[in-house]
Amino acid sequence: MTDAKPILRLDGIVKTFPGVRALDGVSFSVMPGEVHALMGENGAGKSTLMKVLGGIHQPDEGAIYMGDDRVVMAGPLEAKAKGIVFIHQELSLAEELSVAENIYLGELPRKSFGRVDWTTLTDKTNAILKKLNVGFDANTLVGDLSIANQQMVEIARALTVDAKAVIFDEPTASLTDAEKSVLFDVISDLQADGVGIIYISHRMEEIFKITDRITVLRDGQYQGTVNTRETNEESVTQLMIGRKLDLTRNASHHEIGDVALEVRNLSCGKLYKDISFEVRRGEVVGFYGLVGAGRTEIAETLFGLRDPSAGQIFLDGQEVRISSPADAITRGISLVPEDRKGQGLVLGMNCRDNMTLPQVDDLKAGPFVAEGAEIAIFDQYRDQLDIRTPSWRQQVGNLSGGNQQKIVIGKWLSMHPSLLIVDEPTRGIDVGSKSEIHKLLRALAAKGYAVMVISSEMPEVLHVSDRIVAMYSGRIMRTFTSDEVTEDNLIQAISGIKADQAA
Amino acid sequence: MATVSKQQIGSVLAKQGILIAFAVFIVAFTFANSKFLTVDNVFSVVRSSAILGVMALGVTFVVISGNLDLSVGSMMSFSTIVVLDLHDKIGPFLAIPAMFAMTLALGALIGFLVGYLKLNSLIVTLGMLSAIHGLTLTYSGGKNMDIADKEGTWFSVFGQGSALGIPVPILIFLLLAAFLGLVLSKTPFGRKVYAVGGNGTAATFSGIRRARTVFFCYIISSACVATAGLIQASRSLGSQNTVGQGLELEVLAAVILGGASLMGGSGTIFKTVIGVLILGFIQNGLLLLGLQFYVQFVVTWIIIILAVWLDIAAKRGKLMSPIA
Amino acid sequence: ASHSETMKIGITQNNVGVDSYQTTYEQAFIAAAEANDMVETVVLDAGGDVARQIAQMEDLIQQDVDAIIIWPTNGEAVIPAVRKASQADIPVIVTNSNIAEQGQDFIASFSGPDNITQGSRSAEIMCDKFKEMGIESEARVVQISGQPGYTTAIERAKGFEDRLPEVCPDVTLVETQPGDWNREKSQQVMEAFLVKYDDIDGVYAGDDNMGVGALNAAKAAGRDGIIFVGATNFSVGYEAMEAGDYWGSIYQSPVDDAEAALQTAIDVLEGKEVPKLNYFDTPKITQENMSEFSKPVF
Amino acid sequence: MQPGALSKALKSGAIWGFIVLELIFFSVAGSYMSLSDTAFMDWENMLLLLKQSAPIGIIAMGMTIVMVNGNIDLSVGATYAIAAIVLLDSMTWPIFAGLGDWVIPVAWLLALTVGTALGALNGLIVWKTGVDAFIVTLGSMLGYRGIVFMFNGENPTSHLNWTLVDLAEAEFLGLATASWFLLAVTGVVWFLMTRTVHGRNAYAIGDNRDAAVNAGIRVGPHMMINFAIIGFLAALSAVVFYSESGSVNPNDGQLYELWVITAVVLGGTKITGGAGSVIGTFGGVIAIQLLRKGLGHIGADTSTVNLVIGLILIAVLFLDRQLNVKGKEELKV
Ligand SMILES: Nc1ncnc2c1ncn2[C@@H]1O[C@H](COP(=O)(O)OP(=O)(O)OP(=O)(O)O)[C@@H](O)[C@H]1O
Ligand SMILES: Nc1ncnc2c1ncn2[C@@H]1O[C@H](COP(=O)(O)OP(=O)(O)OP(=O)(O)O)[C@@H](O)[C@H]1O
Ligand SMILES: [Mg+2]
Ligand SMILES: [Mg+2]
Repeated sequence: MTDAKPILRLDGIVKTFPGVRALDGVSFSVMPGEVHALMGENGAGKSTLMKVLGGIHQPDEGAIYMGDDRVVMAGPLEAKAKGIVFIHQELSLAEELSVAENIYLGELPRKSFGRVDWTTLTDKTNAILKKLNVGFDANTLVGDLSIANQQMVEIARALTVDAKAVIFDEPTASLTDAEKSVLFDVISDLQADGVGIIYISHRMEEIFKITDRITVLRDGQYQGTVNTRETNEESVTQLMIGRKLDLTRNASHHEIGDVALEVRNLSCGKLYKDISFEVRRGEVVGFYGLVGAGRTEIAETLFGLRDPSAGQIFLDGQEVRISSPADAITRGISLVPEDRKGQGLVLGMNCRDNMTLPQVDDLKAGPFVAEGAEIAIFDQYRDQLDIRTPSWRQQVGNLSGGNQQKIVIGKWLSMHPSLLIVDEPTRGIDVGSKSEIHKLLRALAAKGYAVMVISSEMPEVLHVSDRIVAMYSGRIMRTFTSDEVTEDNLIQAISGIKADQAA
Repeated sequence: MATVSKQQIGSVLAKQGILIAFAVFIVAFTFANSKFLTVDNVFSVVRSSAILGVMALGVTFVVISGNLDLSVGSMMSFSTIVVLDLHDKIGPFLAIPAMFAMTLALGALIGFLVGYLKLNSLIVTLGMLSAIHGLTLTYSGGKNMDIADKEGTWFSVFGQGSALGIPVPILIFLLLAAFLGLVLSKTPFGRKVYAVGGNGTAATFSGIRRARTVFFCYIISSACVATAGLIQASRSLGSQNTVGQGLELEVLAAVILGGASLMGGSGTIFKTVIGVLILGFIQNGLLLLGLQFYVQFVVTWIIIILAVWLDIAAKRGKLMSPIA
Repeated sequence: ASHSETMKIGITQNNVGVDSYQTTYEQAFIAAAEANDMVETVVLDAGGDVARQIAQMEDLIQQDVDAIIIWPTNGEAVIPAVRKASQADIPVIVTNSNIAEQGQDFIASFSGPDNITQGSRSAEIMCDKFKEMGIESEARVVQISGQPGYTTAIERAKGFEDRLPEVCPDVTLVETQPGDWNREKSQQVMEAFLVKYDDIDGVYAGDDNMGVGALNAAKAAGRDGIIFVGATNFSVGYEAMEAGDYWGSIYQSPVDDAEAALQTAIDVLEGKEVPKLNYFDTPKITQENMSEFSKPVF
Repeated sequence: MQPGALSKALKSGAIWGFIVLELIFFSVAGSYMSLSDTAFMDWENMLLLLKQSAPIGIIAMGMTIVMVNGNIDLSVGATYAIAAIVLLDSMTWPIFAGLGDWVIPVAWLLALTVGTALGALNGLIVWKTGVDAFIVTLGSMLGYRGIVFMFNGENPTSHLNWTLVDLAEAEFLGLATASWFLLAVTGVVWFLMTRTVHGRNAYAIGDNRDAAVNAGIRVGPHMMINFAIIGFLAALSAVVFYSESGSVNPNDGQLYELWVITAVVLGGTKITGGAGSVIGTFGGVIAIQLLRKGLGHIGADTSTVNLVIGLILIAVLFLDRQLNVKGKEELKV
């Protein structure tokens, strides 16, 4: 493999946006049959580099070569025609169309009179879906699918054409383990066919499991390329963030206080049934389960976004009816939602205004918003969460995915809630910041907050939680304390196997 | 640092694209007709734009919140007719608040339908356009409405008076613009309007009461319409049922010309004022040049598109759209 | 058909609600029909839309009414629909503004004002006044016409423009702009005229609503001595004449208009001889003779 | 049946349910309030309904395409008027004098070409400048209307050709020419939107423009073609209608855009694009025409008609929404 020529080579790529030098002379290449990881902190320029390759952005300087030829990717169409498939970090699907139409978007098979050849389309799609081992068919509407399944539709696009290179930009951010292993199978099939794969992820274990080489970017600059086999997590992290990272489990113990939240026999239609649990001050409770287990819906109910069909909610021992998010906020609840673009941010607004949105009524100087106080809040959380943005004036939509997520987290932390619910808090966040956030969650608990963490990442739940609630299909299967939980019994619980049935 | 200065120029252009278009346009007309930039003419344009302008201020709120208001023209006819009718019946002191109350009630109805019932604003306000017109016709019996004693009423002050040498309609327009400009850019409510228009779901998730915010945008809009109706009624002391007919699209054109996006979440009061003035000066400038009204149509078309194009081209830093 | 019992008469109007003339016409028509036991009416409004008017004609034919009265939105476009009615043996009476030559064979009668004559009369009123003031050799006039495209607007403008040079050859018509039958629009147009022309002696407006709009503009600009002449004397115009601000107009009553149309239809159905062109008189009204006329109700 | 299929059927059925309601109401009310002896639901009357729906209906089909595509066209009324002028005026041009009645197809072709070109011009501007279609067509609504007036000032343009009128008034298998055109256009556009690559791409672009761009769909040309189609259909509507009436006022077609959009939205097309059906639009057009016709039938006066049409629009929207709420557990956003 070392003698082979790269299929694809980027040379000295420079790309600037107003106020940001996103790429500063980056070079990068992919061999046939290689899985090449691209790593770096949030905002390091990974997605931008790939967008240059995919023809979505034009580089200010630098060149792209395929084999020996210099090529210009004038647009996505050209890139696609040259055999480059791009699986985007943000879902890029038409929700009102069927799975088949989405997978073959832009290249629907044709018959005479410009008609769509539905038979071919359905057959080809179903063949791909079978390979991916998913539970839906070609004619399902994409809008009816869960986020994870929508991600699988994106991934299916990689299999439609004779690709020379496939770019996966954080494909696993919303996938569960089962789907992940399907994805890895797909990748190794492509690899066997001599396709070059570029793989972007913040999850170290995946990187070390499937990639051959790792290229690291920092602040838009090339840091180096290493063979995966010859390195380890620690040195990659150091390359990425320029320092060592403390990855030990947070063993800090503090006093657990009174019950802050108690939920009794809560149900919401078919979404979840008969849910009972409690969260104490100073405690972090993790919620773990497969996608569709109903965890998000519980969080939404507690935040006043859904009306429960039965059951009771107690805050500090007082039964409450939470009628709206505004109501929830006045009761001291914060929710970091699962979908940052749709639910978390107003993309066209600047960073500061997004961050202070829930408390804009409270930050007043006379009748006006106290902008100075807002900037102070923004500055505090920018420093604490290491948010990379040229200024608070930047539109949130221009931030990198991970930095957007940090704005959402900052927004809710700045509310100083007594009950903090975070739903997939570190989706798309780099390792350095992730461990910062984990530390932060522990520190908040130590300060007396009650914290609920919903996550589909087992290491994360294991890492931060004092107790773990395992859910399956709208029901709580079992609640573990941090002493009794193991990876095995947790997996059993979320797969629907009752504790007493287990071996 | 050539790139930086280019970028700076670019960002100045991006912010002030519409202003520059406005300036270019004024200079061009001034050369074409020496009467154009005289105090009399400027006052005349601003005064006759004031009615449209006051309405556009309110519609700016609605548009930023991500909705439309096509009922303003028909609602303005309603307020004008009502206040004229009541003037002779109960006297101006009571007529004005009564008219405001009725107009605000209509605004509240629309706000309720669009905000709380979440019905599509285009269709709701289109429906209200027709329904309010029917209401006005029923109210007036289809007749023109005139104040009996035109000379002896102080009511004419809103449309015909002047203070400090400035015509009152212009004062009302500018004061209202300043006030609403502050509300929109500086108060929590204004912030919420942007948030709701930018991403309603995210705004809800941030504890903003979206329905209430939208509701108040329509209340503001109808209050502006009532003010416009007051100026209108006072200006001519008599009116037809159709006085505001067709204004909805002109108002919308002014708001959009000012750079507000129909998708919601962007736009400012200041820019709307510029949009209103551009429309007013186009109409007046072409009239002064003695062009046929249909030439004005064509020129207005070209100017609207050029102005908006320049504005967004400056924002993206490229003249042509990147759409493949 | 035998007309021993009630007559069913359908009417499709141009655009009710656009001004008080048409509304008053509609009300007068309904009142006149209700006063007559022998008559039942279907009253429709085309909202200014030809397509809707033609559809209404078809509906009336389909409902098998005894006679149709039409106030055309377009004097030519409705001809085929009128032909259909006449083919179905339903007599058609055209009201207010006539249909074109080609359609005359298909109608029983036209009843309404003569808009061209009205235009000429306005020109005469204006000219006479200029002569009285002694400025007929140099006076300058602007015209504010009705809604572009409407027969009434076109005919009045034509009558005025043709007649003025005949009676006052040295008066110049400097510019014409439409005021859309709208007082406010007319006011705006006049404001621009006033800035543009330092010397305006007369304003001809296609109706009094617009005339009064122009008058308001002149008053606001403090320009005195302009002679305002309109048409269709509305009550605002009448009042302005009383106040001495507004010189003259054409007296035209929508009630007469409506009653004449209904009566023509009844006469046709009763088999009476009716003239093909049934104009009702629309006299000149000026500050001098206005006491002979009652104040318009609309 | 897939989950959600029932609610979807109900949703697309809302407009038809509303039509049935209208029919029942006007039949019952008509038998008391109308002086006509013929019933409202008379077969002939229903055929007339279809014919009278044609002018708005044909344009509405084009609007469906453009709105599904994520745009809107406010200039259709003006395009309609221009096409009508070209149709009627060209028949009198000296160069065609020798053609006799063969001038008719030539005039049709000219009118359709002009309509298509005006539509394409809108599309080109939207494509190349990136200015929102609402603004572009709001502008050309004015500009095109200005062009209308340039033809013949404020005068109507007329040419009554009785051969043409007879052709337009002809009936084939009991249906008027206009009805056939409406049905044919509905069929063709339905085929275009559900069966062809172009149609499916239009949905994709309207649904998620970035996704379409990323997938390499040429968004610009697609939009331009769709604007050309609506221009063509606006001209076709004019051709069908003015062949029969023979004269066009310069302000004809004003407010058509609002009626057309109303029909399309009532028919279930999303204003933001990406979803909508041609059959639904057909229902929307029929519903509106029925409402106008029915109100005339029961003798409502102008102010009532305005009031009722407005309120009914809102009521339909409200009903449609009620049918679409998923249940109590729905997310409250
Ligand atoms: N369209 C844009 N306009 C302005 N700045 C941009 C734009 N797109 C990206 N940036 C900036 O470029 C930098 C690199 O962003 P990029 O999305 O490539 O990061 P990333 O490495 O993919 O991060 P993440 O891991 O968070 O996805 C960021 O600072 C971002 O704010
Ligand atoms: N039975 C189902 N069929 C189809 N879609 C479902 C079903 N249950 C849930 N979904 C959808 O799947 C998505 C994820 O479901 P949910 O939010 O309940 O999962 P979760 O436990 O919060 O998982 P996560 O937050 O990790 O995605 C939601 O968009 C939901 O609408
Ligand atoms: Mg990224
Ligand atoms: Mg979830």
